[in-house]
Amino acid sequence: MSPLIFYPVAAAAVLSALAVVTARSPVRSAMALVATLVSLAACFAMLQAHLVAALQIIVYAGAVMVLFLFVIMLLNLQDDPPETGRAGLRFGAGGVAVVLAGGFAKVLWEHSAGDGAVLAESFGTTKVVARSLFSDYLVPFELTSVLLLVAVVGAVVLARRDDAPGQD
Amino acid sequence: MSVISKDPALLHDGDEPDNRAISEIVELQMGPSHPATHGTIKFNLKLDGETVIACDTEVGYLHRGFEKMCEQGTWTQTIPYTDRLNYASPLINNFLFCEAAERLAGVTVPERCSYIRTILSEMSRVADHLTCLGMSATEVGAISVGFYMVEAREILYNLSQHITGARVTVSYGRIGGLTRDLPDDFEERMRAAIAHTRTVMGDAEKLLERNRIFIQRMAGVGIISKEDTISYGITGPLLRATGVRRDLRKDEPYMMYDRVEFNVPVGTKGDNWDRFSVRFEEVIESLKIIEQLLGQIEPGPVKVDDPTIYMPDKAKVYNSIEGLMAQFKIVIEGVRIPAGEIYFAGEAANGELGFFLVSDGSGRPYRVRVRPPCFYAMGALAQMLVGGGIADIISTFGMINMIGGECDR
Amino acid sequence: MITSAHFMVLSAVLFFIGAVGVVTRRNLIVIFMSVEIMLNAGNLAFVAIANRLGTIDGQTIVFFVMTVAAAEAAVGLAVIIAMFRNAETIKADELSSLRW
Amino acid sequence: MSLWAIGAVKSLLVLVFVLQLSAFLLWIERKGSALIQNRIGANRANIFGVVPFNLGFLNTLVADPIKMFTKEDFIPAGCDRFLHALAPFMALFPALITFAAIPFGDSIVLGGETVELRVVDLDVGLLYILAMVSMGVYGAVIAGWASNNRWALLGSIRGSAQMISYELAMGLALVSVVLSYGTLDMQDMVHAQGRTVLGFLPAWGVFFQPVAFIIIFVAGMAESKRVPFDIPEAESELIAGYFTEYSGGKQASFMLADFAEVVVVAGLVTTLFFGGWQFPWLAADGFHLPLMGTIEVSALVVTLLQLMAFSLKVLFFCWLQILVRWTVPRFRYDQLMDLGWKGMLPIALANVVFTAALILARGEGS
Repeated sequence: MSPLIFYPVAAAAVLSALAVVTARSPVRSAMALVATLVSLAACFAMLQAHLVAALQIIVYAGAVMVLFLFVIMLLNLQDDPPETGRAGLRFGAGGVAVVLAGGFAKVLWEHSAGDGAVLAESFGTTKVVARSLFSDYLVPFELTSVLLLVAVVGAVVLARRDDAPGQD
Repeated sequence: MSVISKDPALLHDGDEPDNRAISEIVELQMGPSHPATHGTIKFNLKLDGETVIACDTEVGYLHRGFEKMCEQGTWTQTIPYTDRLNYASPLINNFLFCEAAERLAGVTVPERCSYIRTILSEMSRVADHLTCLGMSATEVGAISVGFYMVEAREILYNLSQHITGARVTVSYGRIGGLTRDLPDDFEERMRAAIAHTRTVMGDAEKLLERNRIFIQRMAGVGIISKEDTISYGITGPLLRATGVRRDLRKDEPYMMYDRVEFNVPVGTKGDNWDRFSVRFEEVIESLKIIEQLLGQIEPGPVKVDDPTIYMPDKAKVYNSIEGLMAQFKIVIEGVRIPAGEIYFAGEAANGELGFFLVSDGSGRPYRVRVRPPCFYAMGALAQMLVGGGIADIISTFGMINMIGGECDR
Repeated sequence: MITSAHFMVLSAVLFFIGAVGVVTRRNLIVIFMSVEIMLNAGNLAFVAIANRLGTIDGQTIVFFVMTVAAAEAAVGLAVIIAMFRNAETIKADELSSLRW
Repeated sequence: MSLWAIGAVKSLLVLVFVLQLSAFLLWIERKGSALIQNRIGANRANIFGVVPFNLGFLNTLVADPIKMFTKEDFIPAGCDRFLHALAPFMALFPALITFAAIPFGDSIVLGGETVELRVVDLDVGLLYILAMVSMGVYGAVIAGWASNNRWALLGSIRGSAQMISYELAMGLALVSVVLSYGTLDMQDMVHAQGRTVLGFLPAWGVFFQPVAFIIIFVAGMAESKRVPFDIPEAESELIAGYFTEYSGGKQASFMLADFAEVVVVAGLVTTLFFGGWQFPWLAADGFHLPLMGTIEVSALVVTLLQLMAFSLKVLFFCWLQILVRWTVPRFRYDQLMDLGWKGMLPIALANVVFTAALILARGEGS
């Protein structure tokens, strides 16, 4: 992993995440989040998780975020007004977050410093991940399908109108 | 001309009986500078998603004062204005106006003149239907069919230019006859044009009439009932698509329509698919009519031999004082038509085209009122569009074949 | 040399950026998106740990997180749409009543 | 260092291929549609009055870009300027980089080093393509949103719904393709198609997965938003849909993205179903013709033949898409959704189940 690649990607991830949180327009927030997700996909690829990286883009950037944009457009959301009167909250939250992030980062850095395990050539390939997914994690995997079904039904029930056809 | 969705609560402010928020209803102004609205019409739409829940049709973006213009000149000077009514089939307007004026004047034109008028009317009807069908196909995305039909129309327009000297602004009819006889190679070129049009219609049938996408786009869209159609005063293919077998060529024959055999195609449901099929079949029938008439037409004069109605030949004008006087009277004073009034209507490409003429006995029309076929359909348009999608506006509007020149009020 | 520790730190930073967004913003959709950032920070940590330990389980778990996130997005956005229909707003502060 | 150089050369090669083919397709579309419709089509280009003669297909390669990029770049009032400028890139970029995972030739030995003739060697190549295709939707969505125009917004809502729906069918169809090849690596897939079945028929994927081919081709055309799936930009309904408010170079980018997507779909279909760069009966050492024995061919010629085969196949599928575009009318929004959700999705699902059952029955799994 070359620092030449890591630092730009990390910077992109952090800056776009900050843009998500600070942008006034929800669409800009969503587009910034897409940038964050793509940067994270690049991180996954650097960590030898090609499959996860591809899925990150397909599922998150390609599907979930389009859903977000779709809803923003559907609701025709305008830009948020500049937030006033809660400067204390914002600076407080920011300050606490900086302190906590610093603490977390220090702990994580100290406990994961040094070289990691030596990875096999096949680490992170579709085959290896799939083997893990369909043997050790078979039951959770099947359960997620139920979860998705429930989510689909729930979303349809919640978002449908009362006058939608088919209702008595 | 505004039609509101069956559910009036949708458009009221305040309490909503359903939970559809007002912000979900989008107002959209379609036209006049929209590719589908010809620059002469505007739809004020209220949309719920893609569905049209209210539509207000605004005509009147083209206003020339057609009727008032006609009343400024002599009877003959009115003829060029009629070209501009329906610019897709100007010859029909021309001839119907002349027929109306002749009936008011009590003039009977020679047989050959009537034959020529009938043939050219049918030729214009074919051109008009080709324009409508081709452009509708183009607007739903089948651009190639549109070009095939425009090519066939082009041959007819060229033929029109060969006969009259102009493609659109023909001014070919005169009260009491025609400006000139047909060229010698007319029959040959007409038969070639018929053959080409048949080929094009065959191609169109393969590309559209059996195309599931096209049928789905057209069938069940823009439905209007038989009763509503009649009460709106809609005539022509739109009326026949609902199943009413009403065709002035059959019911009240004029010109030479009683001497030919033809069918009047009708639809069943009154949707766009029926309208498309009716127009499609009418093209085929018109081609048959032209062929029958080409077999019947005999040589002869194409104008009445009456110097008070039709200008004498140039030879007479230059060589005799009577001829010169007749020419002078017609040019300066106009054709004198006895005082009276008449309503005469014929079957134009889009329906009943009628002229109500009032003469005070002078050489100028006292009142010209035109009953254009398209204008009445505009009133019913909103009713056809509400409940459909945005995409259905295109196919319905295309099949109504709105002609801006006729909506000129 | 970049090790998994770098990614862990990045993950921590992203997590707290997301947390700040959740706390300070009032727009429900933006809050929702901030939650997505936090979830993704977690994903990054999982993948980094998988890389460090040389076991694949970390990557496998990311699948489940993604599935849950997708399901949550579908339901959550449906809830937001339903709220907007009823209350005409998606400002968290203005949605204070429990029923309407 | 040479790795970087080779990578750069390959990227450049593919980029030039896609861009030139896209521009060339614009000319083919103009002249092809003219051919279909008994017209003459674009037949002259006069640049600043200094090129008085007919430039032929250079029209679109030279004259059109100059015209497009020197036109006024109109930015509507009240739009989001940043997103308005971003959208064309969001449309063009995924379309261009998708081709990176598509192999355009066998590996060749160059100066003692083996070079794979594709830009990136990914074992998840197919997923990469799916990922990039799914990113393509942002161009349309952002363009419509940023334009501050209701027609554009309608176009982009239509576009995003359409692309998500068809991605689903496409993804499921790809699953059955992956099942039958047993790999996500596109180079491996192409290698697998080098065999022959029954002694004479090239083992192209279309013979094993005809249903998946149809679904992927149709869904691919829907992704590239062309007639009959051009409802996001339906010119007679929505004026120009999501790029109503674009002009000049930005609009040129959208057009280029459209044609690049056509090329990508053609490349994808070629690679998955029509043997990719495989020339029928051509192996690394020469032709193995059925009934006629073997003809030796040198390695260089083999590589050139493979490149040619790939280009011709891609060109053929581009032409097929243009042909479809000028033949059928446009769908309506609800019909399009019906086709995607009620037609193609169940068929693709059934195809997956059928393929999996077949593989299980033949014991090829494990």
